[in-house]
Amino acid sequence: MSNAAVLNVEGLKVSFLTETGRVTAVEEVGFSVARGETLVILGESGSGKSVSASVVMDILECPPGTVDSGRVTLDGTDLLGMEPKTRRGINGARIAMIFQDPLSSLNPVYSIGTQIAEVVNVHQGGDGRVRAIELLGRVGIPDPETRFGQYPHQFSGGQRQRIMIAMALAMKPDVLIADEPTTALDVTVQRQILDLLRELQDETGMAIVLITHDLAVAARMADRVVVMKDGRIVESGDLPTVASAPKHPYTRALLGAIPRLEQARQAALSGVEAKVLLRVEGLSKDYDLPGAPFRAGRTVAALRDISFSLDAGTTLGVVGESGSGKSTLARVLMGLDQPSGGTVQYDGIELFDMSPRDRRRFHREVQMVFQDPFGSLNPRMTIEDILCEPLAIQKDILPRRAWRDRAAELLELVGLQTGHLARRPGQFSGGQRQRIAVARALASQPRLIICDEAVSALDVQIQAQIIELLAGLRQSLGLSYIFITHDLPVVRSLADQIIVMNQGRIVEAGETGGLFASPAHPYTRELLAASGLPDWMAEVVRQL
Amino acid sequence: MNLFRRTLLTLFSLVGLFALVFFLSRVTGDPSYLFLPVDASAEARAAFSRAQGFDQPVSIQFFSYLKSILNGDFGTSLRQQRPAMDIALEAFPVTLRLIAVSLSIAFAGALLFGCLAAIRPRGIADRLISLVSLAGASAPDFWVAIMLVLVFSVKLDLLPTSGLGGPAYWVLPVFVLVLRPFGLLGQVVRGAMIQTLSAPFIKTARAKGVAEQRVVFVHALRNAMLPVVTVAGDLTASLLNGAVIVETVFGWPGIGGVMINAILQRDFAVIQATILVTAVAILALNIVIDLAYGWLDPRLRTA
Amino acid sequence: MRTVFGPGILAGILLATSAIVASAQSITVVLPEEPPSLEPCESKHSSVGRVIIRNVTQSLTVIEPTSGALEPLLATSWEQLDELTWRFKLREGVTFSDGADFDAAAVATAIERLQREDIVCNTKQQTLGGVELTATPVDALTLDITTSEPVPILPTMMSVVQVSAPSMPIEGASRQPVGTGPYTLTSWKAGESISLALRGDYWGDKPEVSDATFVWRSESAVRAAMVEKGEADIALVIAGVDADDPQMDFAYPNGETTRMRISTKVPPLDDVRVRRAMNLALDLEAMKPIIGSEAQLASQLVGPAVNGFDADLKPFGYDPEEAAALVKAAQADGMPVDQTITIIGREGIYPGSTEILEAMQALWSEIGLTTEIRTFDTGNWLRYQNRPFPEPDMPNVHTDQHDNLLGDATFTLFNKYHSDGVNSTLHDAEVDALIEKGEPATGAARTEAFQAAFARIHDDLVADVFMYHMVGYTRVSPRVIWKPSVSTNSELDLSQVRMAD
Amino acid sequence: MSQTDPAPLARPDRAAPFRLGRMLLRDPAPLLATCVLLVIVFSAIFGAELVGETATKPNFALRNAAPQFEHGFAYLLGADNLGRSVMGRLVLGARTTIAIAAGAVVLSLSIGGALGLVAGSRPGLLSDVIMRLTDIIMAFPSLLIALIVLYLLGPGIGNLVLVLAVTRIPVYLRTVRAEVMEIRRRPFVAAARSMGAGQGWIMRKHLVPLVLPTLFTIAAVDFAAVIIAESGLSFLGLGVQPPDFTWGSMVASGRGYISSAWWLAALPGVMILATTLSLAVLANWVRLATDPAQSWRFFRASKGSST
Repeated sequence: MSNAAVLNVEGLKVSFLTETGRVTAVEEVGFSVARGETLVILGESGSGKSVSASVVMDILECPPGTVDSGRVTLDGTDLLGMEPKTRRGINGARIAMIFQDPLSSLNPVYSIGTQIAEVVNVHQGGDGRVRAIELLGRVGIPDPETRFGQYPHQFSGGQRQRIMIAMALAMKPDVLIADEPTTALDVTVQRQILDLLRELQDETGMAIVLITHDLAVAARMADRVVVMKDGRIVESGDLPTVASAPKHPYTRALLGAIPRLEQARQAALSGVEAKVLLRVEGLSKDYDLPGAPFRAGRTVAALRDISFSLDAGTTLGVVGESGSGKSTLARVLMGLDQPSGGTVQYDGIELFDMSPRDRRRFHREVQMVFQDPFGSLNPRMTIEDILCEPLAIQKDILPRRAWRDRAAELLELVGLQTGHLARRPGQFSGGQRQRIAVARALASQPRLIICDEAVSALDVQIQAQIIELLAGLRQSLGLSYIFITHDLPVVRSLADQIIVMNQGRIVEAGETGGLFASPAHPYTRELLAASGLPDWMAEVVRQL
Repeated sequence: MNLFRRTLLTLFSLVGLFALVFFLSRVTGDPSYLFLPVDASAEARAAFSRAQGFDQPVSIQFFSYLKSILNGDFGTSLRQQRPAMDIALEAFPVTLRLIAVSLSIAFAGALLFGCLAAIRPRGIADRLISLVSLAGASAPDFWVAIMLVLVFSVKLDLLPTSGLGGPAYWVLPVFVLVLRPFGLLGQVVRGAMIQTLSAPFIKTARAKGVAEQRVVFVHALRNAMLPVVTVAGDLTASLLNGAVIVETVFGWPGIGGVMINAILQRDFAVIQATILVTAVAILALNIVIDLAYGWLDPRLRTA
Repeated sequence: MRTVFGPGILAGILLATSAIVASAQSITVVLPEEPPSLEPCESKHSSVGRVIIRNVTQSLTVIEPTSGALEPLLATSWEQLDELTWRFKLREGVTFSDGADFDAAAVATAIERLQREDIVCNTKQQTLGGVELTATPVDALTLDITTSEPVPILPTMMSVVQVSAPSMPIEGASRQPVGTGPYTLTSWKAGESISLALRGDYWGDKPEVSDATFVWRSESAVRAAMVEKGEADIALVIAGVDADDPQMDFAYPNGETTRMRISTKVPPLDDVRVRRAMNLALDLEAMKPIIGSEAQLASQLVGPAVNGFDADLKPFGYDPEEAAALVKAAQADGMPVDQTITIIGREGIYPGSTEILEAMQALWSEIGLTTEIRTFDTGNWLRYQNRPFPEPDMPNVHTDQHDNLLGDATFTLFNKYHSDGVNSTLHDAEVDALIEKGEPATGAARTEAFQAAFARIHDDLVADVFMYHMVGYTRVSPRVIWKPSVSTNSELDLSQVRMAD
Repeated sequence: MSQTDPAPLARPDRAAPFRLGRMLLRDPAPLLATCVLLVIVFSAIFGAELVGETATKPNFALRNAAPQFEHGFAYLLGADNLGRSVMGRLVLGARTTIAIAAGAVVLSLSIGGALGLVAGSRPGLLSDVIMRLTDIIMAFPSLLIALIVLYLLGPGIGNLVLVLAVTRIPVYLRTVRAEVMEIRRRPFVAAARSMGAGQGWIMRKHLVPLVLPTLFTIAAVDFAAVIIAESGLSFLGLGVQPPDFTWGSMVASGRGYISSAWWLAALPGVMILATTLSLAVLANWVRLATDPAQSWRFFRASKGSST
């Protein structure tokens, strides 16, 4: 294998400057990849996989990062000791990279065409316009001539990642590094992007280094896999071998998380008397888009005629892709947005016609966990302040002197330590922050929690932990959930009822089991097909 | 907000400002003291007020003034005995030229050095640039101006002391006017660039093989421009009627000096005319800045 | 940046240096401010007067600056026909710069123009007071001027009346004066400069300077720098601190006299002991360098060249012990000397004025008087200068500076010290009587009455905090030969300027 | 997510003020800035006790004396145009200077900040009205504002502070508005609303703390502008009047002496500069040090960087 290796990494050690001194982030990391081969680096966030890729791309922030030792070679040429200018000439031309979040990775103020053409321009000179349009067409952007001059925010998430790919492939690189390329995308789109990468690899014969935390993605793509944990490689080999006989405890835990997800629901199903907690009828919501100067705006329907009801103690899964209206639904249900039509009744009281007293009760009893654990916690507040905020807003829930104890109790409930109360969100990982968000939602002793993509951005292992946490709380506290997600395996494990949304409408609704067993709507079927592990892998996992 | 509505609202501001200035400037004292000799009698002053119409209620004065404006007459300067608008329009281009040149230099310099400072916050370049720019921003302008004349014109005999003329005449006044905007803008650029340079798309650009200068000045800078443009707008507005020190020290007959003299002399027609001219410029500038936001950031074009 | 700046600066410097080389006969004068107009009627405004008086327009009579004597200019002689009428003989062969003949009709028109109602005419208001003039041509070169009330010094008054050409419009203030002087206005670039050029057909001796350009800079240091650098030849009025080069800088008594006017009717200032103490407490000799070491201590509001000046009056001197004792004595008699006295100042009334006030405040506090300083802009200061006073019950001393341009104490005494004077805080029957006695009188009687009034004001009443006969400073380039005089504050006679070579 | 976050839980748990304090001790520039500010505050409080008569009593013999050793410690920095010790006056002037500058900056920051907060968080009629008022203030000459206040409200330090504050409002207002419009779209604001938080709560807890660092940076630079503007208003009778004085009025009264005694204006100018610079250095430092994304810049480096 190493003979044909185009990219070779050996003995890499990287450390970071932190408050307490140097901390080693990556140690003794080595891997190689050959032309036409796909190497998957699998690991949770913070395992050092992105750091390694940054070293290869020469985009590590130095300081605070330092490459202490190691070798990175491309076709035998040392990349680390190179003159910065020569080194920069290799990026984009011989090694290219795509990133997790295509929206923030594309420059918002330049048109996408300019950004693609720039690669050609930088490495080859001349106008890259023709090549850019050709590439846009190749990665499946319809009408590339017109869309050449448009800006990143005018594209969907999947299209943006396609644009990133076009940019990366502009100079037909030998190696493509894809850092979590599909994590931020909807399941159906994920699949398309991965297929596109495959196709393009077949066409150009490039090597791909795919970095992911998602076993399903790894299973679809990998020729070989490297598993990283705490900055070290704990396992490597071809995927079926690694999956069927994991040697390292971490690998075993990673594989074990999948069945845990499926089991969570069974544990929670027990007879609670059916009392309707939330009833939604004919709900619709229109948005007015502002017009250009001297022109009128137009109206877009985000929700159309949504009706369902939720019994106390049960969980409703709301499934759909981005743009399906599911987040708007969450905002309307929380009273953050006014609906254009229809009614929402909470505990028999009309939500948008509540007395102030009822409204206060509603805000106490219904809480929300947001999709983005980085954005939904104020970075300048301490964890204690964050957890006490619901109590501080409605001061009659608990006397002030009891707040601190309550906050400590909540932290322990979600598996964190009371010593963390004085910290700020920036000091926690994504999974920990989402636990904090859950703890905050629990502070006011709610009856219903609305989770909007609450686990989508998290690693599979942490997903499983949060889901288990929620399931456990449901049982101990008698909570109800509305669980909004694009990720089918997640709802399958938690929801009693599921509604599937597409373009603002409910296209299918029903019992979880029945819906998974025999999906009626084509869209549901498409969703199901796109998600989850390939069959062979699912089999391997189940047998563990 | 669309342009039509924005312009309409701006017109409201303009009318409001105009009326406010008219009414409030008349509480700042009786011009007869200034326009008559020190020993003029009370009767002479009363006669003067009568002749100038100052004895009428202010609201009546205002409406008759509005009426004459509709006829294109913005009043006559008491002191110079000629149309007030002529005086304002003579002086305005001088100020405009001066601040156009100064702010262009300050803006370009702030962009360049602010970026250099932001590349490595707390590095040597950053500290040096921050020191120089803050020193410039907090130095009293008249002190700097006179010091420059004494050093560069008199001691070193390099530049003319003052007055209008060729490029050499521009050096000192422009330098003084550049100091504060440069200091302030430099700090803003630096702050915004530090944030922008840690954005993910900067990594993308580097991964594309874009040279570092281009990463900083093309990819990052345009993203960091919004707060810079806001502050630059504020600075321009403040200089449009506030470049007085430089104008008077260097003998540039600009509108700031005209306005200050008119205020001190209670030459109401000139106050109104100069404020009208500068206000139109400032309000138009605010609209231009709103438009610039859209040009700089396509995401703001529809929203 | 470099490409823009490097050669740019060099080129600029070359341009600038070459621009300075000018014709040998032309000079540049730098003034403190731009004239608002060049209206002959406004010639008492120093910024106007310095450009036009004697250069563009002339008067029938002139006051010789050094002696204070009245001399003929456009009039060759004059006589008083009766109490109200004066006859002036005009000079022959004089023409206005627009070609019109200078004759009695022209002067009559000019006097009429002076008295119009549409604009504020400083000359009329300030000098003529309420007196109406009627000019009647007798023949081409003889003119009778009749006054509405007796004016014994009409010929002196006529020295401020600038004779404008009949062609000048009656309405509005003129920016294009036409007169009989040796120079005509060639251009006025608003905000930048005013240029005068020598007339070919001037009636008198041809001056040496052929062209004069007036520019203005408000900063004294810049004006001084311009002469030092050769950008200007004469800087009229620079601050004393900037006059540091004995080769170029000339001090001259500028005719101004300063005082602090005391509100003599408000306790504790109605006690003469307190007023005397305030004078004694000031070390005026030591303070002098603040406003100019060449200044003279004053004991009256007019200078030696003015008719009515009393040379026997002596300054009080500096005696803080005596001052403190006087204050104590007043206090013992129940005077509220602990009342705060307001010092009213005006920013920039003369260079160093704020420091002077600060020094006074400190020195008065030494003798046990409490003061507060209130500095105003000119507009606000004037409210406190003129009756009716805004806060009549406020014990105050008020910064004042006075220039008796016409050389006769009547122009000072009435307004400043008479019970009915607009600027007066004094109500003393004896002073009133002396002024009223002097005004209609002539000759020695007039002089004596005025001298007695000044003596009463100074010695008995101590109506003011007497300060200085002020000095002005000019900077004159070695290129030209010219010396300032007492009239320099109001005019710059270009015909007196000689080129050095 | 973030590669610079390799060991999130490894960080010690220390109270923030202590942490900042320790960071400060290790960092010479902001440490120096803090010391300068402490000295100035000390002068402002105890200045009157520290300096004797040399700072207030005229001494005509030493008029405009240059900085020198000959006349003793008090005249080390020379004497002013009435022969008073410049050093003594710098110390004595600190109190009024700081009172006026801090008063004006705090007032404009509060008013501008509050209005900007409202304008940014509630688009609509109110916001429009506020923004148009800002336009008016921006176009209104500050000298006229000063004269109007003088005539309507009379002289006095309070009114002076008011005038200075009014003219500075637009800067704060516009900056806050722009930032608020961005921050209020962030999820944690929606999170707070979903808990039933009202506008006031959101402003107090979520918007203000995030906007403050930017405001402090502007305020630091504004300090100098306010002091210089104050000296410019003295001549209207609105500024401080002797025997009170500020560094600004010291600069202004030294204006006439630039060619003969440059130190009269330069030394108080240096004090203004030192204060502004210290404030700005400290503001920038706090801003970087409390920003989680930038705080690594303060960690002690053991090696040079490499790529």
